[in-house]
This record gives sequence, C-alpha cells and structure tokens, in this order.
Amino acid sequence: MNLDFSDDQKFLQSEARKFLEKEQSIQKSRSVLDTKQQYDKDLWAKVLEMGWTGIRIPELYEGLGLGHLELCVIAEELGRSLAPVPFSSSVYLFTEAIIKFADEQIKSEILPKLISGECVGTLAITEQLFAPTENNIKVSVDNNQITGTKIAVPDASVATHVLVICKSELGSDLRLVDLTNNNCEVHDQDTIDNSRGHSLIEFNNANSQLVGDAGGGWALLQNILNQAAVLFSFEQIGGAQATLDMASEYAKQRFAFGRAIGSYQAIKHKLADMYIGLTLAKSNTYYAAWALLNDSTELEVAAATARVSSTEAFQFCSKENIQTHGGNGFTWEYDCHLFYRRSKLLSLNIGSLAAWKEKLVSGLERSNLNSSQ
Amino acid sequence: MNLDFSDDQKFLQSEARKFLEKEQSIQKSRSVLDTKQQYDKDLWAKVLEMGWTGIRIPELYEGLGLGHLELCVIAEELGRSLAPVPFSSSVYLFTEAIIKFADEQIKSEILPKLISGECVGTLAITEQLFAPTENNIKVSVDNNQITGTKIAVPDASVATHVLVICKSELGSDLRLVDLTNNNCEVHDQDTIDNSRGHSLIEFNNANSQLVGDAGGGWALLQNILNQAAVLFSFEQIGGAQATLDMASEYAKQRFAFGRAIGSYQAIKHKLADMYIGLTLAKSNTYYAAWALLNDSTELEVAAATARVSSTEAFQFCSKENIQTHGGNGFTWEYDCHLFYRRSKLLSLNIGSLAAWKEKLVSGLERSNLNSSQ
Amino acid sequence: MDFNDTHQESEFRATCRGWLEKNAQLKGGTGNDERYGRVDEHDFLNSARAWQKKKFDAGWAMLHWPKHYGGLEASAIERIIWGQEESKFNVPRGVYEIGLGMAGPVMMQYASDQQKARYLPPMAAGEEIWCQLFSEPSAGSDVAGLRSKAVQDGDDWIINGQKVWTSGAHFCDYGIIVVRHDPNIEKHAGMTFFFVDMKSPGIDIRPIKQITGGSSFNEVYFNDVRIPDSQRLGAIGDGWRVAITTLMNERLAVGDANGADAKEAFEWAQGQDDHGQPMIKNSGVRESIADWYCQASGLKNTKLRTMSALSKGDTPGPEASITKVVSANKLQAIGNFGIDSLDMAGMLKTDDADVHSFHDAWLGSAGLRIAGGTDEILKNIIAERVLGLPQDPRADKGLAFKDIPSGN
Amino acid sequence: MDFNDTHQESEFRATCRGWLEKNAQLKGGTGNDERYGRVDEHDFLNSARAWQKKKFDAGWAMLHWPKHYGGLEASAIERIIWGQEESKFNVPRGVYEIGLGMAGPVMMQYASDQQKARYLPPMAAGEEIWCQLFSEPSAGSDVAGLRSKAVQDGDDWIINGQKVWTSGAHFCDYGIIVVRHDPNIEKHAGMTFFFVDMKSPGIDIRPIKQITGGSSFNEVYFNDVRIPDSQRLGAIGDGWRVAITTLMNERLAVGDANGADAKEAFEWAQGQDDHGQPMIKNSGVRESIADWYCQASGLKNTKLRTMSALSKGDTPGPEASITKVVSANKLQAIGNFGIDSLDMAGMLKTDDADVHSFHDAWLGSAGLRIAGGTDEILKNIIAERVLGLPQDPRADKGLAFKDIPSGN
Repeated sequence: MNLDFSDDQKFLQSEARKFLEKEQSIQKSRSVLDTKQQYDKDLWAKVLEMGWTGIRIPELYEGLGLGHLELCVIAEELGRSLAPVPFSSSVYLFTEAIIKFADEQIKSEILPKLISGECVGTLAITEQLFAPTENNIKVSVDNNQITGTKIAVPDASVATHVLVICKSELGSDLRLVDLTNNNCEVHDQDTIDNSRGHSLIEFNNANSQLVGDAGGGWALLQNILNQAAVLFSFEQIGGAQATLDMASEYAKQRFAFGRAIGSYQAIKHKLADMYIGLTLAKSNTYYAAWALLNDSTELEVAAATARVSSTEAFQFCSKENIQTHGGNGFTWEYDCHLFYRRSKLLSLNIGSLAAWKEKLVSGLERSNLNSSQ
Repeated sequence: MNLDFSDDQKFLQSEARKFLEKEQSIQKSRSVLDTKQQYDKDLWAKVLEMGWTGIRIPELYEGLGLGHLELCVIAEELGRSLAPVPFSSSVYLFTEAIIKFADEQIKSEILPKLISGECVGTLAITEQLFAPTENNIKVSVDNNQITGTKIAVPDASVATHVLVICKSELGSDLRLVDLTNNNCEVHDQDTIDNSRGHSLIEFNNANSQLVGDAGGGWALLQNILNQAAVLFSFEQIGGAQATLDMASEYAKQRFAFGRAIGSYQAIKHKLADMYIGLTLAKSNTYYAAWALLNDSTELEVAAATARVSSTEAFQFCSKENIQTHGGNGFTWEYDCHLFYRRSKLLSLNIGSLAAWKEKLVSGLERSNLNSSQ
Repeated sequence: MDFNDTHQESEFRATCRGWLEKNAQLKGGTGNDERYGRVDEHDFLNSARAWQKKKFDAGWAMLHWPKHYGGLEASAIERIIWGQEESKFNVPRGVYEIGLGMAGPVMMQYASDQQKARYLPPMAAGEEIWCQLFSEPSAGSDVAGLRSKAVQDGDDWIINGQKVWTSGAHFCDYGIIVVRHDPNIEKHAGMTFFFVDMKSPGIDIRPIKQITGGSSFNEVYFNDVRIPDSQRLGAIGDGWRVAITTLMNERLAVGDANGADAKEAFEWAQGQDDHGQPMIKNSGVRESIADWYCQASGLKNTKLRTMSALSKGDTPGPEASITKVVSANKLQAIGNFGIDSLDMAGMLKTDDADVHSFHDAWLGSAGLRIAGGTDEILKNIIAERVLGLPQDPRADKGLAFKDIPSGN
Repeated sequence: MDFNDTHQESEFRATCRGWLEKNAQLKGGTGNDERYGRVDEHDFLNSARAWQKKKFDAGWAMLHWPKHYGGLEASAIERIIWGQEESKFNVPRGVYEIGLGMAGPVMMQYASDQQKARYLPPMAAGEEIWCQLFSEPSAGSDVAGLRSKAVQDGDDWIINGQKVWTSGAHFCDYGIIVVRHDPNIEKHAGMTFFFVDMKSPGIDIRPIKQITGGSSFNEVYFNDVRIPDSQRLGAIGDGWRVAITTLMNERLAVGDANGADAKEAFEWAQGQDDHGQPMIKNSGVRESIADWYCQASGLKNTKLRTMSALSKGDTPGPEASITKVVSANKLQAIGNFGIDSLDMAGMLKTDDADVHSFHDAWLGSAGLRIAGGTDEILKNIIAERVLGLPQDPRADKGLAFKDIPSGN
C-alpha cells in the first residue's frame, strides 16, 4: 500500500522547488506578464540545463528514461512557482505524444533535440470560440499539406514544431509540422494570463507528417489530453497549495481590530474550505499519477477526476486568496492576481471544467457498461 | 410606487399571527405528525370560523370577495406556524380553480360550502415516482367516469371533492369528483412530513364533471399551479422567517466557551446567508403577489421566480437552523425538524425545484421570443 | 400594491423627464452605449463637468439640498425618481458620486455657514471635485485602526501619514480626511475629522494599479501637510462619529455590481455550443440562469420595497447591505460562466463586447467583493445590525490605540 | 506508488481473510445485505456479542493489544488490513465501537494492572459493553463546559448531574465519565475522570428520540451516584487531559457518512425521468454526479494516502477531520437529489430500498453534520491544527468555571 512518492522523487521535488525559488520564478512570471514576452528565456535555459525536458525520454534517445512520477513532482513545482516557460506544451503535450505515437524516424530526429531545447514542441487544437470536437474542426490536410487557422496555441512563438489535429480524408489526423521551415504564420494573442504565451497559427499549405494512425487522430488526441490532464493537475495543486500558503501566512500577519484576521472564523473557515478542496484534489491527482504510471484502464476516469477536482481547487483557492488579502489582494503589486489568472488559464487550456465533468461521467458510463456485461 | 401590503392587509396578517400563536399551531402540527391524524380538527374548525376560506370567494356566493393579497398574508402566517389544516389544498388549489374555471352551477353549489367547511377540496395530479406530464398521466376518463390511481394527494382523507387531471379523448381534462358519493377509495400515505395528510385515491369508474375546456385540462392545471405557487411561496417565506428567528434566538441564548454562539462568525455568517436568501425570496414573492393580483402577463415568470427562490430559502434556512441548534436541533423534542420536514414537503408539493427552474427559463424564452417579434 | 406613482410623484417624474429629454440623450439607440471602450480621462472629466453644471443650473445637482445652496428641497422619493429617470439617459457618471455622496452630507452637517456658502455650491456645480481619505494600508476593514497623525501647531494642524484607495485623488480639489490626533487614548476617541485642499504642499498622489489593469484609485502621502483648525469638522476627538455616518452612506450607496447579469448570461446562452446547439438547451446552463435570474430579480424587487418604504416616509433599514454581497458574487460566477462557455478559447482577450464583459466581470468582481466593505464585513453588519447578534469579542476594547496589538 | 501489499502485509491479509471466510459470510450475494429493514435490538445485541466473542477467541477483537489482554500486538497497518477484510463480510457492527475505541485506550493507559486484568479481556470479548459519558445539555461543542458534579466523600465520590448523547447507555455495563470536581478553579483544571458501573443505584437512563425517529442515544441522569476513588482514571484535576485524547480518537474515528453516495446517485440516475429518458442524460444531473464522484474519490484516495503513511510507520496528521465534513454534506445533497428526482412523489415513504435510503440520507445527514464535532468545530480544527491559524479569543480564559458567562 503506497499512494505516495518515493524518497528519490521527493528529493527531486525538493530540489526543483529550491531551484525555482532561487530563480525567482514567480517574479519572472510577473515580468513576462508585464512585458508580454511570451516566456522567460533565462529561466527556460536553466530548466533545460536541469535536464527536466528529458525526464521521460528513453535513454536510447539520450533521455533519462524515467517514469511519469518524476514528471509529476516537477509539474507540481512549476505550478507552485508559475514558471513562465514552454515546459508544459513541449513536455506534457508534445514530447509525450511523440514518445507514444510517432514513428522511429521522427523519434530519433526530434527527441534528442527536445532535451537540449533545440526543438520545442506544442499542440494546436482549438479554432473557434467553443469547444473543439472531431466534427467541428476545419483545419484540414490534403496531400500532406495543412491549411487553416488554429488559435490559443500555447508557446507557439517559441515552438519549432507543432502537432496539429486536423480533418483528413479518413476522419482526423494528428500531424507534425515544422514551424521553422514552412508556410506558417504565428501571431501572438493576448490572454487572461499573459505570463504564458499563446498564439494564433495560420497554416497555408504547410508540409506535415502523419503521427499515429491515419484518420484516428481524434482518439490519439484524447489519449494525449488524458495523460496531460494528470500533469496539469499537478501544476494546479501546486498553484492551489501556493495560494493557500499565501493566504494562511497573510491571515497570521495581518491584524484588524487588534487581532490577526486568521483568528476570525470567517477567515478560518474560508481557509479550511480551501484546504479541504485542495486535499481532495491532491489525493485524486496522486491516484491519477498511479494510473498514468501503470497505463491503467482507469486512467480516463482517474485523469478526469483529478482534472475536475484540481481545476475547482485551484480556482477556488486563488479566488479566495484575493479575498483574504482584502484591498491588497486586488492590487497589481501583490502576487494574488498572478495565481488567479493562472488558475483560469489552466482551467481552460485542455478543455473547460464542464467538458471534463462530461468526460468523467461518460467514463463512468462506459465502465458501468463494461462491468455489467 | 408601492411594493408592500396595505395597512389593512398588515392588520389582517397580525391578527392571523396572534390567532395561530394562541392556538399553538406549531404544537398541533407536532401532534398531527406524532399521531398521523392527517390534520387538526379543532384548529380547522377555528380557521373556518375566522372566515379565511371565503376570502377570495365572491360575495355572490357568500364570500368576502377580497383580492389575492389578503390570502397572501394569511398564507405567510400559515407557513410560519406550520398550520396542520387542509387550507392550502382547499383554498389555493381547489377554490381558486373553481372560481376561475368552473361553471355557474358548480360555483353556486360548492363555493358557499367551501366557506363553511361543509365542502373541502383538493387537487390530484401525480401518479408515479416522477414528474407528471400531459403525456404520462394514465388516469383516464370515459363517458364522464374516471378510472385509475392518483398518489400523494394532499388532504384527500378530509376532502369532499377533488379536481383530477386525467387523460381524455381530446387531450386531458380537469374534472371534479365528489369523493363522498362515488367509486373512490382513499388510502392514507406516509410522507416525509406527516403533519400534513396525503393519500392515494383509487378511482373506479367514478362519476365526474368537466371543469373548463374539454381536452384543455393541462393548460388549466398550469394556470392553477402558477397561481398557487405564489401562495405557497408565502407559506415558504413564512416558514423560512420562523426558522431564521428560531436560529437567531438560539444563537443569542446558547453559550459555548463563555460567549453566545451568535458572537462567532461561523454562526453570524450562516445566519446572514439565511437572511440574504430569505430577503431575496420575500421580495420576489411580493412581486409575484402583485402579478397575481393584476393577473399580469408576467405571472408565469414571476411565480416561478418566487417559487424557486422561496423553495431554496426555506430549505436552506430550515437545514441550517438545525445545524445552528447543534445536537438539540437533531432531537424530536425541538421544533427544528418540523420545519425541515415542511420545507421538503413544500418544495415538492406542486413540483420539484428543478421543474420550476425549468418553468422559469422556459418563461424567459417565451417572453424573449415575444419581445423579439 | 401597485407600481404607479402618486399623482404628485407622477408630476415630478414628468418634470424630470422633460428636462432630461431636452438636455441629454436616451440610452441605447445609435451607438451611445459606452459599454465597451475606454474614454480619455481628460475628455471624460470635461464632459462630466459640463453635465454637472447643467444639472446644477437647473437645480437637479443636489435636488434635496436647501435652495440657497442650489437644491430644490426635494423629498427622498423625489431623489429616487430623479435618479431613475437620469439613469435612462446616456450621461457621464463616476466622477462626482463620492464627493457629493460623502463629503456633501458631512460639510452640510459640520461646516460653518460661511464654509457652506463657500464650498457647497461649487461642489454641487461640479466646479470643485471632492474625494474621501479614510482607508490606510493598515486600516482596511478596521477603518478606525488608522494611523495618520495630526499634531496641533498654533491655529494649524500638521498631518503626516498615508491614505489609500482614494478614488480620483489626482483630479480632486478637496478631500475629507480623518486622522489620529492622540494615540494614547482609546482608538475611537483619538480621531479628528478635517477637510483639506488637495493642492496643499506636502501631498503626494500616486496611482494604484489594480488587477484589472486600471488605476482609478490612489495612494495619497501626507508629509507635514498643514490644515487650518477652521477646516476641522466636528470637535477634536469626534472624528469617528463624523466618519461613521459617512461610511454607512458609502456602504449603503455601494450598489449593484455593474456588468454582466442574468439577462446577459441568458442572451449569451442563445449562442451555439460545440455541438451547434444553443447553450440554453443545456440543462446545467438553464439551472444556473434560473439561479442568477432569481438573485437579480430578488435584488431589483428588494429595491422596490425600499422605495416603497421611502415613498411612505419610512426610513429603510440596513437591508441594502445585501445588494453588494449578492451582486458581486453573482458577477464573479457569471463572468466565469461566460469565459468557460468558450472552452479553450475562453482565455483569449477579443474585441467581442460580450467576451470582453465576461473577462471584466471575472476580474473586476474580485475587487467588488472587497471594495466598500468586504463580503465578510457586510455579513457581520447584517448579523449584528439586522439580526441583533452579539459583537465579536473586541481585542482592542478599552486599550489605548498605541497598545492595541497590530502584529508589528 | 503501488497498491500492492508488502510480502508481510500480504501474508497477514491472507490470514485474516482465511479466518473470516471460515467464520462469516461475504457481503452481497443472497439477501445478506441489511441495507433496509430494522433488526430487533435484542437479537442484534446477541448476534453482536457472539461475533465479538468469536473474534476475541481468535485474537482479532483488539488485535493491537498485548497478548495477555487477548490481543496479537499487531501494528497499525495490520489493524487496517484486518479492518479492510472484515468490512467485506456481513457482520454486526455498531455495538462495541465506542467502548473499544474510546474506553479501551483510556483504561489501558490509566487503569491499574489489576483493573486492566479485570476489565480489558471481557471488554474485548464483548461480555461487557462500555459507553462514554462526556456531553451535557450545556456542554456540546464546548465539552469542557460540563457541569456534572463530583464531590469526594471518604473513599468515594458522589456524582450528580446529567449527561446526553450517550450511545447505547441502556445496554451498557460500564461507562467512562468526566465530571467537575471543582467549579472554583479554571475550567479545564476542575475536571476529573472515572469509570462507572452503569447499573449503579441513582443512574437513570432515558432514550433521546432523534428526528429520524430512532433512539440510539440516551440522556443519563446521575442522582447521588457513588463511585469508589479506585475507579478514578488519572489524577484529580487531570480529567480534561484524559478526555481530550479520547475525544480526538472520536473525532478522527468518525468517518465516512454511511448511506447513498456518488455511486448510488449514478446508478439511480440510470432510471427514467418524466420524459422517459434516463436522468443521467440531464446535464445538470451529470454535473452533480461528477462533483460527488470527485468528493467520494478524493476521500477514498485521502484514506489511501493516510494508510501509506501508516504503512511506513509515520503518524498521520489531523487530515481525517475533512472526512466527516465532506461526506455528511455530500450525503445531505445526494439525499436531496434522490428525493427531488421523484418530483411530487418524492415526499412519499415507500418500500423501495433506494427511495428509503434517500429519505434516510436527507434526514440522517442533518445529524451527521453535528455528531462527533460539528462542521464548524471541525473546520476550526483544520484551521488551527493543520493551517496553524491563531485561536479565537477565549472569553473563558483564566476565569474560575463558576464565573464563566453562560447566558444563565
């Protein structure tokens, strides 16, 4: 019985936390937000030096060949520190997809470069102001050439490669496009959290390579998103923990009417509610990490459960952290809003809360059907 | 500008409150609950003496011929005092329907007797463990004879007449059945709140008279329910106010750790939330009373708004009143549970919260459609 | 129950309406709606000044004031009728509310006749703009915990300290301010109230950037700012008593959160979701809209009840405290709903006015739940003043201000 | 991360399982499920006694106890493994938990060796049933506010007062009790702890009828009840220290609310609504089920994390406080959902097991949110013990008990 990380994994996490604190990751995130730089080059260079981009890449391709759990603990720290680097797009979404679905040629060409940072990858899904489905995507491929527009693509301005979900003859394809050498235009887009860069990409007959089965792109995408949901959940619980810590600290130090505001039950119970939400989310996310590690059939439901509860926990904690800070919480100067913004970004980036609740219940229905057969 | 009751109406309300307090209406409700007597005969006799059953009945039929507002203030007091009498079935549902939809012969025969209590009426709607719709009702009429089973009919064991919604050749009919002289069997049913009687009625070729248009029964039923929703909302805000008063009083008197529990913010803010919910509900219910009084086209939306917010307010207040009372709140001896039960009963009796939310939004859609035409 | 004006009210409404129609444009119609898009501050101030002057000249600016200060000696219900009518017109708002709503009553009650004659008419005419200087970095919900000092020096007082959340300080001419003249006595007894010329030497005004990106509030630093004793309002030590009425005015005046409401959510939900169905077909969305509609409608009808009381000459209670709690939280929920309804694309700032309003709602509501009394303070007020529950034990009771635990 | 037992744990589990299979019936299967229907109390007690005796004879009754009191000196994780396996079998529960969980540890720690030899084995064997007597009418959340008096009389103490919420008092043989021996000193210092023979003269036991209609709790009146000083547990004045460990045991042991959970709501929603569609097609229902599933799953996984800590020999923190808050509120919501899903007919008590369980959930949850620590007390515990927030100011601090304001 062990629903916990190993001592080695905890050590890796603790080192990561120290590193990100030393690098003032939160301040760098603020600076990216203020200047709309898309990401922090310096921090990204150091993250690459740490070798985190290669954690899951097999040794054959010069990676560390470790399991998902090492990535999970890093994700929690990146979430806690709001790290303004293209890690989640390049690692959780792109690298994981390449490892799992790409052919040998692509792997050997790209994986080593993803470790060094020579390549940075991302994933382009959405096109319109509503949820993408297999039926409503319009970006299409014809004779290996992709045409159409994707929006809200994370880190596209720094990415060298993008995986694109597009309509194809047999259904939908997942396709790899080299952004550096192609008919693609990348335009940065403002978001609710400019501490992480997002862009629109116009594909004008851009060359592409198929990844995975032709026509089966949508199923691959779901698989990628289910895996990534676990890793993003770790970012979310890291962020939620950071805001709970901030709120607790402030409640102990801030006095009103002659005593610490943390001695008032309105604040106490607010913080207790934050703690309750976070604890449930953390436990669900740990369980999803186990399912991810073991590529369990439970992954779909476990990932959705982690995603839903972490999304709710981070949104609630970051919102009530502002409230706990009173007027200060509403200033640009305090960090509260950085977490509030990030919580919203992370609640949307791989699909909304409603969409994941729907996945969760659909998953329950399928497993119910299976168990009753 | 006047969204308030007149001085006369307030006087009537205040007299009603005094009367119901003097009659120990709440204790009588407890006694009916304990003994499953269906209703309190003594209190009902006194209510009849007060003439409240005739408030809305035109003077032509020996009634007082007053407007709806007088009935509203009485309803609020009946709700506050949990009065265990067949008033709501006989007055809000039955009498109102007869006044509005019955023909002259029925009116002159029945209305005077409803005032004296010689007749008591009710309305039979539901048949199954889900919401009734025009399509799923099975009780049917053939050659003026009704056959089938209705359940959860309020006050059926004391009623002399029942209005039945049933399937007919042209759609659905609203039909009047004399329970005293007919092929009907009435069986009492246990409910979550036995302080108000409910029964199952089996109709075996029971003679009936049509009320209103043949085939148009469902529309008439909706009309009756919309009107009754306003009156039941007054009962609900009366009940909610009673529980808020109980909780406030207890919070001032009960001490823990050397001070009144009402000085703790957890209790303060709980009670403030109860007050907020109740105030919004009360204001919506007043507005609905205006719409009812004026038979306004806004009645449908206003009644649903009143119903939804009063249902939520009473359920929330009665639930958190128990919590405020701690262990005492969970004893049979304290009155808290009487209100908790009544809040549930009133949340279901003319359709569930979900059903009324649906009516509200459907109403908004229709008025949106109308305004955009 | 009826919603018709009395004959007298109806005549008054017609008078208001007549004047407004001649002097302003009705909302809606052709492009008058300023819902989206920022207006240059300088231009906006000029237009606000012009409108205020127009109103003043006709007596509408402070219509309940005595005639010799430019008012019409109007009743409470007449003020409301005027407000209802004015709100239907597209006129500049947000510049004078605090000065007229908070500084006005204080000056009326505590200033000398000479001062009233000097300051009230230009205040009402919009020629001089007033602000309030109460909150401090360490005195937010606990306003009486303020530390700015006033030291008497001959016929003057010398003020040192810092105020925050002063709306419009950078364009104001005068301010009302409460400061501590004696830290050695009980906290509420040690404060004194003044009005101050905002152009005085030693005043330094710095904008506060809010999380919305806007900067409508300021920090105001006082370095040896000199105020003549004649600008004291109320007796020495009466500062809290003077301030508290003003604060109650603020907390009651802070009304409905502006922005997306049930109606906007309903209209937005007519749009299509990912399956090409209107969102309004989704039963979860329907339930949320029903909840918001009930809240919005409940607030509207509560206001009607308050007006009914005013109309009869009654004084309404502190019920208005619920307005901000309910509407700010509703705004936060509706903003979130609107953003989430766009799924992944919800993160994008776009030119679409609806999307923009949902983003604004989501960010701005976080501040609305705090400004003018936090949710927590307002619920305390409801519990204590409306329901009569006992106060929290006061850790600062009976202590000299300087001895109150402050965590420092 | 893995969910496999260690080799040792797995062997232990097999031993438990082997014994259980020989001596009890697995849950489910043919009609063993006692989910619905009341069992006669006398029969139930007999069956509980028999099962407890069987366990005791094999060493399972208090498996962590020393061998000479009938235990196996098992580790914490072994207790959990036993508990997991036993919970899969259809065995009587609810009679011994309080005695063994609360009186057991206190007797083990504070009784004399002679007393332990006398009382512990029959307690574990189920031959003598124990209850706890802490709460009083004026001492609920504030247990230390208790007023029952103990007056020394030679080698005895004479007890007067009233206890409430004593589970099973009417069939118990012994009870642990904390009473006030001195109202003239500080509240926590004035209490002393005893165990008492429940058949003593002067004890009067009256059932408390709960809102569910059941009466599993009692009021216990003490009229000049005599307890020998030898039955004192801990020193005079140490009563609170002895009680507090017991109470923490209770608050941590109060676990998941029994009754309808996310799974039951999901299965129920496969049924049809008014339009002949399964309820599960309704998106509002889907959202609620997702929320409840996340909560239920979060609690389950939190328990797995606690067990992981135990398995490594760590002491788990007060995280378990969240279990009751979350599960009792979830139960209330699910009960309400189930009832409301029946629309008008939801009010009816029926023989349908699901409907019955929703009614039970809706009524019972109102008590679960209170019993063994209210939502409010548990959130205080989380805030103070887990998050380290400061205590509320204590109005009773440093006062003699008799001088503490009590509202009377």
